[in-house]
Amino acid sequence: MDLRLDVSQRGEWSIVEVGGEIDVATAPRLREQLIALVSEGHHRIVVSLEAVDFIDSTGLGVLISGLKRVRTHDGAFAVVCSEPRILKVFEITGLDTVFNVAPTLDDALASEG
Amino acid sequence: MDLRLDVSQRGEWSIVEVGGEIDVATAPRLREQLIALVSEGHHRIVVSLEAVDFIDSTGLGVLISGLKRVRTHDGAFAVVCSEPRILKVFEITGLDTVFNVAPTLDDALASEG
Amino acid sequence: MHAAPDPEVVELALPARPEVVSVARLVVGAIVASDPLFDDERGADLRLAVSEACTNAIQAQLAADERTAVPPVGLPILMRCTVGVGCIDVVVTDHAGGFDPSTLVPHPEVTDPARLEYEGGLGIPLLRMLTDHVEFRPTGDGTEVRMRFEPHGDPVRG
Amino acid sequence: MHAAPDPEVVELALPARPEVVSVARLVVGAIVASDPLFDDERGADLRLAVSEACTNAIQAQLAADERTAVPPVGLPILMRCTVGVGCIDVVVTDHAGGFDPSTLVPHPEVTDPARLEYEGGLGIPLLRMLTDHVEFRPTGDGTEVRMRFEPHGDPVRG
Ligand SMILES: Nc1ncnc2c1ncn2[C@@H]1O[C@H](COP(=O)(O)OP(=O)(O)O)[C@@H](O)[C@H]1O
Ligand SMILES: Nc1ncnc2c1ncn2[C@@H]1O[C@H](COP(=O)(O)OP(=O)(O)O)[C@@H](O)[C@H]1O
Repeated sequence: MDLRLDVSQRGEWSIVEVGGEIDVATAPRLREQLIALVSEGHHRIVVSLEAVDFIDSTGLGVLISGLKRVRTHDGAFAVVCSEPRILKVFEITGLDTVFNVAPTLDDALASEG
Repeated sequence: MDLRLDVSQRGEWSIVEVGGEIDVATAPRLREQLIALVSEGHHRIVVSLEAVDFIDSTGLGVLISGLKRVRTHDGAFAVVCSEPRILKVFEITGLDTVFNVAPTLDDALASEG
Repeated sequence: MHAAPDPEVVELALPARPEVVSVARLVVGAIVASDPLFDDERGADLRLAVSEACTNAIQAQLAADERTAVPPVGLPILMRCTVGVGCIDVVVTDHAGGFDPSTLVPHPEVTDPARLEYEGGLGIPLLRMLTDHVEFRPTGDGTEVRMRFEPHGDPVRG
Repeated sequence: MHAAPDPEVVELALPARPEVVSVARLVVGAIVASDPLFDDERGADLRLAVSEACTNAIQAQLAADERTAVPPVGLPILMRCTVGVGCIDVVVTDHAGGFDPSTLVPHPEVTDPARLEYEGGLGIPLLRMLTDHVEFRPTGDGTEVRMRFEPHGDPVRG
């Protein structure tokens, strides 16, 4: 229910700022947003989780699908996350080694993705 | 569970700032605080509900008992409340006419109580 | 919990302890918040009314447990919340022996100085004011408080 | 809901809809927050593990409902939370036909590029990591996921 999505453009990066809880009920909206961006030709995507209070395996799955999609276009994908509770979910699943997880938006934008 | 009580003195007024939820589980702590103040000789009491998210009939009962206690000592009792959700509970029970409900702490302190 | 199957029913069984009334508020608050017909103010009404009903059920259960010679059985309080078309129904059930709401003596008017003698007795009046319909039904061993809430004011599309 | 009487048990019955998983998180979050032995980080573990178990139960129930020729019966998902001495037990039950967790094929290592082929399958591994003990018990018509949580790290007195 409680998911906020805010999309903006900075240079060649599309920034998706997510707020609230990413779970089985809300993850489909994030998935559709990522699909829409890629199909519109945006292949460099940053997903900011700074305003996210909760993410579950469904949310992680949507991020994996986003990463896959931009890779097929030689794009870039980065995740912004500094909140320990959320970082922990990436760490214990090992996905912190799969994603480029940056502590700030600027770090993410400066990266290769 | 979630009740915060902060007691301070301003002139002859004792100020009890309450935060959180006043219900059947937490109201006893507020009741004890008010009893303690009166028994220590503090007969002018302001209870600020500015940080209160919820109050039920148990909470209202504790405020009534506080008002009664200070009255037996010719004291004064005021309630600070500006949040419409909380004010509504006073209004529909008619207790807004029983209590001196002030919109700010300064208004309460300036009152006769 | 052998709930009658209904895709829109949420049921909560709580131990008769004052500390858990906040859990009932959380649940009913989440349910009403997800119904776009109910605005925040009406949501607060629901939370308060359901809280009053659960508080009464828990207090009656604790009193009943104290009356029994055997150790308290700790029967749970049940809250059943059904999101209907244009209304939300909440039923709170206890096994606390029941009471007759018609015998409750109304308090003096709030303007009457004698009103201050009564610190309690505000729960059921609040229930009556905050619900669109409320009914106290005796069950075999306790009470079922059936409340109906309709959206008030301007609905907020969420 | 004919809950076995126990003063420390909270039970929640939810319709099999994705939107209500957040209600299960709210309830378990409130229960763990009121236990001073569990700090915020461990509370977050509980919320996530219980959420994963409820999500699986709901998805399995929805799939089972789709398989049946008759209109979906909408059997509820049950969550039962027991605060014990030094641990919290949560059982999530569904009527979705059951499955054999030992047949789940482990995914490639996260460092393997083929790992990206799998968007799902993280729920049960997370359950195993976040619980101190987890068991998947087949019931007559579904699954009972029994989870035990102990406090980790330095307890925070609340
Ligand atoms: N579920 C219940 N079971 C038994 N008695 C009840 C129940 N609900 C209310 N009562 C009785 O009705 C009285 C009035 O309730 P209420 O208006 O909520 O005020 P209060 O709880 O402050 O007394 C209670 O004191 C109690 O004796
Ligand atoms: N309660 C359940 N009832 C039936 N099948 C289940 C249940 N829980 C899990 N499963 C099966 O186990 C699989 C793996 O679950 P999980 O690790 O949570 O990943 P995902 O749900 O993303 O597939 C599910 O796809 C489902 O087939």
